[in-house]
Amino acid sequence: MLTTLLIFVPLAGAILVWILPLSRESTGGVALLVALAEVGLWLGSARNFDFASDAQQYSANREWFEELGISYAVGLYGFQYWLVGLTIVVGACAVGYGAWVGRERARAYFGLLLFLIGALVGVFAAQDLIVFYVFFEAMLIPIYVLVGVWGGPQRIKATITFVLYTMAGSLLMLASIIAFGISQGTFLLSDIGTSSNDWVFLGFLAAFAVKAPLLPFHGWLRLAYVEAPPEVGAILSGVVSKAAVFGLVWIVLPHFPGPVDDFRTLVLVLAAATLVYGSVLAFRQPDIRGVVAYSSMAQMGLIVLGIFAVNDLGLDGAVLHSVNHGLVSAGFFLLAGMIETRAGTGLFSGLGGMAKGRPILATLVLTLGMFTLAVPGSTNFAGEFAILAGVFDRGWGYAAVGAAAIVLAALYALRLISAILHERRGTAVRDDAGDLVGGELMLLVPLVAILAVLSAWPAGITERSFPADEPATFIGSQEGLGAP
Amino acid sequence: MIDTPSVDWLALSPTLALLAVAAITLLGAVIVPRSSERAFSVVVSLAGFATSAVLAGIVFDRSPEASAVVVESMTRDRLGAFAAILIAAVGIAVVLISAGDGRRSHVGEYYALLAAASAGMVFFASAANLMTMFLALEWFSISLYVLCALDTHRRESLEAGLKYLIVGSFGSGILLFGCALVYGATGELGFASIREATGADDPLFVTGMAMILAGLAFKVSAAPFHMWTPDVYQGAPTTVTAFMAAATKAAALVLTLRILVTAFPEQDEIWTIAVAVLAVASLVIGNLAAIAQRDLKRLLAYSSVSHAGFLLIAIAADNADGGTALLYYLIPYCAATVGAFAVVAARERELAQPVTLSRLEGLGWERPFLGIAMWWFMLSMAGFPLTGGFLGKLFVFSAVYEAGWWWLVVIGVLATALSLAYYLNVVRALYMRSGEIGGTVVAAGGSPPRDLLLDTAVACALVVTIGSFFLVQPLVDLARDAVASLPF
Amino acid sequence: MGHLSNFLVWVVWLLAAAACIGTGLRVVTASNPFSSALSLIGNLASLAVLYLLASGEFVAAAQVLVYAGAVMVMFLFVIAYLGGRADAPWAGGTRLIQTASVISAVALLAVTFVALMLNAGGRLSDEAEVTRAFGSPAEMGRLFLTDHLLAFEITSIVLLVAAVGGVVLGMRSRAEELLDAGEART
Amino acid sequence: MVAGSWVCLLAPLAGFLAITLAGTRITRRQAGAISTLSVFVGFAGAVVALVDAWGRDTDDRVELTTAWTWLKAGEFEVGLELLVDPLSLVMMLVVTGVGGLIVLYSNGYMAGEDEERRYFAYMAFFVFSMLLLVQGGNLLLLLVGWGLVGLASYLLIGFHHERASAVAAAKKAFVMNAIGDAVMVLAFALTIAHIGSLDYGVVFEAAESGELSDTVVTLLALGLLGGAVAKSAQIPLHTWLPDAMEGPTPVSALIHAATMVTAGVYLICRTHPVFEAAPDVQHLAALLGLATLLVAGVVALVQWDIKRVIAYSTMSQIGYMFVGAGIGAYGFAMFHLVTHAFFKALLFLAAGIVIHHLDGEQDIRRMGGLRATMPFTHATFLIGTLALVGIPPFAGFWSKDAILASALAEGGVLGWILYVGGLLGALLTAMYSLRLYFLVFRGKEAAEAAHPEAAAAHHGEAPRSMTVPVGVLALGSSITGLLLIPGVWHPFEDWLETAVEPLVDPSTGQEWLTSALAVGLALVGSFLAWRAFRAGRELVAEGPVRTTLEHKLWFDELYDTVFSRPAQAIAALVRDRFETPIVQGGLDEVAEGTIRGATITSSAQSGLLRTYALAFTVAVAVLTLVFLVVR
Amino acid sequence: MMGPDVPWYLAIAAILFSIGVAGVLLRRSPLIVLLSLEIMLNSANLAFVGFSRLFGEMDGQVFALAVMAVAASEVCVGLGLIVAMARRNLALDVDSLTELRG
Repeated sequence: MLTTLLIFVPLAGAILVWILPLSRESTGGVALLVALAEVGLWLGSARNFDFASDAQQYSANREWFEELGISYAVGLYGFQYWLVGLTIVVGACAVGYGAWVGRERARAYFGLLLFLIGALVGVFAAQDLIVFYVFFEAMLIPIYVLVGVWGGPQRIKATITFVLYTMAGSLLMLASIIAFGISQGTFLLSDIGTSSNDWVFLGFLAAFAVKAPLLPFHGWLRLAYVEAPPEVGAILSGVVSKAAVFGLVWIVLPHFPGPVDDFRTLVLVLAAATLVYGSVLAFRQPDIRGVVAYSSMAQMGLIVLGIFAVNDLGLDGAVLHSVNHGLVSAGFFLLAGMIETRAGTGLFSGLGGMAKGRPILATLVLTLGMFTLAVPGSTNFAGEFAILAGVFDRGWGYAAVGAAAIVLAALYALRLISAILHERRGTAVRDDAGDLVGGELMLLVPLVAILAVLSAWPAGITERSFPADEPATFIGSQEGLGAP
Repeated sequence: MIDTPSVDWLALSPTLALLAVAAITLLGAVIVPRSSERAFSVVVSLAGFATSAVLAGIVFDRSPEASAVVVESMTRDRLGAFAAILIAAVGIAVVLISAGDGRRSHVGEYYALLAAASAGMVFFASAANLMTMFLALEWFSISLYVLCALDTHRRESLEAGLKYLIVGSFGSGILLFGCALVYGATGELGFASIREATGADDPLFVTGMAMILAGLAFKVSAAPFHMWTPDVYQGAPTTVTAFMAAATKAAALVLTLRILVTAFPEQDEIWTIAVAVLAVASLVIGNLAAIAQRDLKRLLAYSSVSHAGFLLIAIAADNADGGTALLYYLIPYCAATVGAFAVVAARERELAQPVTLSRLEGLGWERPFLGIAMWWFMLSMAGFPLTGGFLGKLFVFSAVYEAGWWWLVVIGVLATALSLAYYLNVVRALYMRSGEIGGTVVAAGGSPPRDLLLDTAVACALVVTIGSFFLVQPLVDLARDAVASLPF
Repeated sequence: MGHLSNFLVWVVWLLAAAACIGTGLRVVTASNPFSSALSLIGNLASLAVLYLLASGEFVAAAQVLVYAGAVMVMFLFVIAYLGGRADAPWAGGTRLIQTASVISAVALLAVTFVALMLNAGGRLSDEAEVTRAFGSPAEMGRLFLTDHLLAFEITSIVLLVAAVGGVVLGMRSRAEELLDAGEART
Repeated sequence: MVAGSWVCLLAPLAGFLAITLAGTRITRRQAGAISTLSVFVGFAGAVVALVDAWGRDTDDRVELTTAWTWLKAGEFEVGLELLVDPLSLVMMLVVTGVGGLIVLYSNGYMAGEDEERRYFAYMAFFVFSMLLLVQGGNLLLLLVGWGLVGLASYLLIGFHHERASAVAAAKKAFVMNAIGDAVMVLAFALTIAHIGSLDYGVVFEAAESGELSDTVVTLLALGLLGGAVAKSAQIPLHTWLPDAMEGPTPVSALIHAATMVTAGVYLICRTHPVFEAAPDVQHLAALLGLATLLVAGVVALVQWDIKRVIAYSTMSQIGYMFVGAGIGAYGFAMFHLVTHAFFKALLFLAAGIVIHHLDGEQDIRRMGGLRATMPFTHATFLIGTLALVGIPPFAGFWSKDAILASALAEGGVLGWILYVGGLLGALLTAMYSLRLYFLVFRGKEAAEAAHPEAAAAHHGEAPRSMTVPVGVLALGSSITGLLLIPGVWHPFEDWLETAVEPLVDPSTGQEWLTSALAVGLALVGSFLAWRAFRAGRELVAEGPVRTTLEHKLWFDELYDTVFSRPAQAIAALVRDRFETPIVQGGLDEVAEGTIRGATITSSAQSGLLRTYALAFTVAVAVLTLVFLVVR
Repeated sequence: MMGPDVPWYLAIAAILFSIGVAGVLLRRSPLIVLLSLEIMLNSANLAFVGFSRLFGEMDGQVFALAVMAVAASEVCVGLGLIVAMARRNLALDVDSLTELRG
């Protein structure tokens, strides 16, 4: 019930915003209120959430399309709870940012944003393949317009590329879903059982490989992340990409034990390649968002490594790191937006020396940068370490690549920081471009605060991601995937 | 002394209601003063279509078992009733849309012909022998020929009319010859009797079957029998196009399903393949050609070709699920099609010139309601979730997968991906400009006062498009009942 | 006696068939519509003969009266009304298209022929014995009022619709008037 | 003990947070005060803990306290826990004590610097990180501290962020350390894979009991060594340290002399069971130490930057410590760490005063004769130098010689190599240290000539806040050595023995012999330096040798060509050859293809009615034919 | 039955049918195209009559009769259209109807 509420509060809010004839400011305000209410709802739901139990929490299951055995089934396990939380928090920040800059055509804009949040929550809460697919696609609808209308100069190419890529992947998944569900007579994840059909497996994999993205499937990445409005970019890289994490953890691993074993090497190699590739390219990007985009790609590669390690460390690490990366990249996108409003560009050629006289900005850039490169002690480090330790089981080579990526991450993160903050002032930076102000801090500080808390206590998430903190056995217990 | 057979008037009532409309509006065109001619016809038509829909509903309710009317002239069953409801509903929507068109002449005749065509389709959908089938086909075809050419002052309209007439008659000629051959092979005209009759592998029989299939595929506008579609859809008055795209397809598909399943079940291993091939061809050609289109009506025409492909997949499944899927798919399809053409009509009246993608620019911001509606219609046609279109496709694919044709699913999925290219293009045109956000296309005709009836029609279409997603099960149950009367 | 009449029937049939095909070809090939319309009349007439020989008296009669009579007269009127404008170039399109057309037409013919001949002489050759009443107007009437009542009604509806359509299209609409007026003014 | 250690750890953190969050609401001086205070509070905590521990009997001096579970995944679990034992107590005292003095000194040194707040926040943060490193109760926490000190050092080296060279140096330092971290992460992953835990106890137990196979232990030890080498700027990961001198002088004193760079030694001592289980690696450590010791020594001979000279001497002194740790003389290695912390910090701070006095001048060719103007500084600097050179009774003498003696006691080829090398190092040390001392303080008053305005600005000595710490450190450098008088009184050794059992124990005789040799060589070196100075010659004559030394043996150039250039080239290649054309461009290709197909398909729609009919006919013919065939 | 038996009729029907088809495919004058269409329909009629003779059932003849009506209607509408086009001064040439294409 509560899950349903979490899904539909934003959707209702969207409709509310669409129909209420309010001014730009008040529209933003209403949207923000809805988003905050959502946050409150989520926090409240933590109280009765039994992380230890291996039953879905707040689950709901109503017959919807008996003909094909499709039902509206939603519910939360620990890791889903965290992903939902990530969505809601980042979403709130995004809405806040939109309200702060005062977007054109506010009603349409905030409506779509709330719609997107609702759809994302739906994705992470889905317990039925079709419901999952429905939300998985539904989130494209707002993204398409949000990027295409409010984006940068190349927005239209960006948005079309993004949607076509994603759809190509997810339609293959649809074929797989049909094949899987029809042959099993149900689409309910809890009853659907396992399949050993490689093609069906590959269909799912395709969708998630595009979404993550893994190496050859990232053609949409740069354009989409760079051209999108900052807050949308934040949601894209921070949350939307996590749909892949959810899919892999909750659909692929439990229901395709055979193929997972057969293709593990392939996926792990792809993921490792993605990690290195993303890091290397991040190091050559000419602008802030480019760096963040490719670093996101690298991080997703790392997360996939953890997932396909299919052991406790790997899975817990993957969940933890998903949350970390979501918060960090979201923060960085917002930050990028704020810097761009000051300098008029995100290009390093025009930036630099912003630390002088802007202590708050400098501090935040530094902090987020350090989280990005997973400085030891940060929650990102915890996640990264867990993943590497986990994937070590599958071959020291993957761990070695991961370790190398630590150095690469240091390289590009430091480059990013210096390019923004250090040395002489960039040509594009006017000296009257001030420090961050209250409104902007309201958005960033919460993110950083959460990251700080997590850094002090990463176990807060890892312990509570899977029943009894036994991911492998739990995933396995969903139909026979033996714990490695 | 000849004893005239007892006639099941209830079975005929939906048709008769529409015929009555035709007659009254025709009279109205003569006696009612010009000033009130339009209002009169609109009101009468609405009443008539509504009545017909209600009557069809009653028929649906009262005939769980199929029964022949006047020795296999027509069947009274839920399938026919379902189609009748659909057609009548489309008719209502089209009338609402038409009310606001600036038609200066042939007002009464327009509505009369519309009603007549609908009547023909309703009958066609439940025809039970080759003769009634052919006659009903001609019945609504001829009405449509006239409707297409009705704007005699527009060159395109005449061109469309003539093209439709000639190719259409050509098609029905072939259909007729096919009927003759089948008759020759079996000595029967009634579908059921044809099934009973011997000579399944008789060369005459299969030849005739092929020609009949071709003739029907023509009406369904499945590739390669589709080539008239774009031209006619583009040239005909937009409201007529809307009607054709939705109602004709529905009627033709229902009858195709009916005849293939009732008359030719013995040969199914032949025609399933054929239908599948037609479906694939339609998907490929329709989607590819649509990408290249700039004129919106033409684009939608091609999209309707590709939808014919999807619907034929359902028929190729050759099982009860397939039939059910077909009927369910038709609901959101008709809604979205009519709605989309309604929006096109609105824009057309605003700009007083054909609507191209570039002329659509900014509609989303200038007319938020129409914009959002159009957006959702496109999504539904593209098979996005939260619209009936998605579940329709899903259902069709599942059906054909159950029939064991996984490759059709794959092709269908790829075709869907291809179709996004142009559906999203429309959405892009609605909301995004390469230039700055906002701004407006100068309305050549000066935007007319907002047309309440048209908006109502669009609203209804929107409700159905989205509602059919959330209330899928009840609708599917209806479709299931409707198909139950077919001998699967 | 039987032989003689049979022979005579054969002769008549062959003549009719020949006329039928000949006129048919003429219709398609004649350069101006007028002559092809006339030859269609001939075609219809010869068809009527064939109907007669296939013991379809009423159909034959209807053919001559309704068709050759009424319809073709309408045709001729229109052609006369259009006068010179009725003449269009004989055929068009590229050579390729023309040859393709002919080939496909022939192919269709071939296919149907095959289909026919595959069981000609077999089932197709043993006709049922029929009474004198077969094909008589009375019988037709009975059928139209019993088994094919609906077909009969529909036929009338179709004719009605067509009539309306013909009128609607034939007469000059107000829209056209306004248009022409506009053009005249400019 | 526990409470004390927590206070010690958290006080600097509190200071850091306070300054950061307070932002501009506090003045610079207040920031300085907070920072200094917090560190001294930490020192107090450490002292309390020490006293407590001292009171206990020897086998009860180890305590492990867990705050909460930091990271947990399935079986694997790591607590946020502190380990208090003699070893960590020593480090705590050094870090907070010396650190406190240096922070105090900074108050004077950094006065007038803008963004002073940031500086003091960073300093407090560094102290916290360093404490976490030495107090961390398991390998993972050690790694955390390890990384955080790296971060702090990055921040402080790059403190003058508008100076490109500073930023570059900071990056270099961080990346070098990141390499070390990565290696350690890998080693830890390996450990987890085998024993599923990172607790000291479990790991050491497994190492000693042989539960971990030799290869695994060796790899683990190598990993740890890698981290240690990177952090302690030993060959081959040493190149960052000289550049790190871009940071403010107190930073160099605290991070790059007294504490952080010596963490490697601490690490080896802390994880000695692992190293002892992999003796080859331990010896490798010793040899690396020796190599660094000598290389740094010779390079230091030709440096002109006062801070760089001291930096190289730091490297070489740490080399000694590695030698000690490498042969298992943990106590002596740690002792040298302590004394070194004192006198090297002293040298840096004194040098800082000089630089401060000369308005940031660091080139010793433009100094000289400062003895007259700044007697106090001169005195302290001299003490530091003597301690470094190892002249009794100053601290360096006792600690360095103890290590050399251990090498002697170790014996064998390795032992002798180390012994001889070490003695040679003593010679070098004397030469470069005295060279520095002479050039800066003796001779004619070059400095005044070079910096008249400076002479006018500062009259003589620096402010109290700077001189006091220097004085204290001078005192320390003079007397701490007395904590370890061979055969007579060695409380330090005994104190540590309870935590880390040494492998070698040189006899008193070996001790005195070594001392005699070492001091002798030191005097020789000093004499050479003096003679060269008098003759106004350089110690190393012009020529290929000298150029090689001036280029620090071409290490930077080597790494540049071998690593960074190829890496950048590859990155560019990937972007220009794969990403842009194939990944980004491939999509356009597909799109164009589709559109081409679309135009073709729709151009088939000629508008010619008869072609439509034709298509129809053909289709029907085909359909019929097919039906006829397949029926 | 006197004279040739049914297949002969059918043969004629088939020939006529393809003649009609050829006409539609080849001729440009809409009038003549209409006439060709008539021929197609009539061929079907002939087939129907023949078959109905074959089976001795009159359904075929009834069908034929109905078809005549239909043919008449098509002609009616077709002529109407042609007249309308002529009135709009459009060339009576199906090849010139290429306003709508692509």
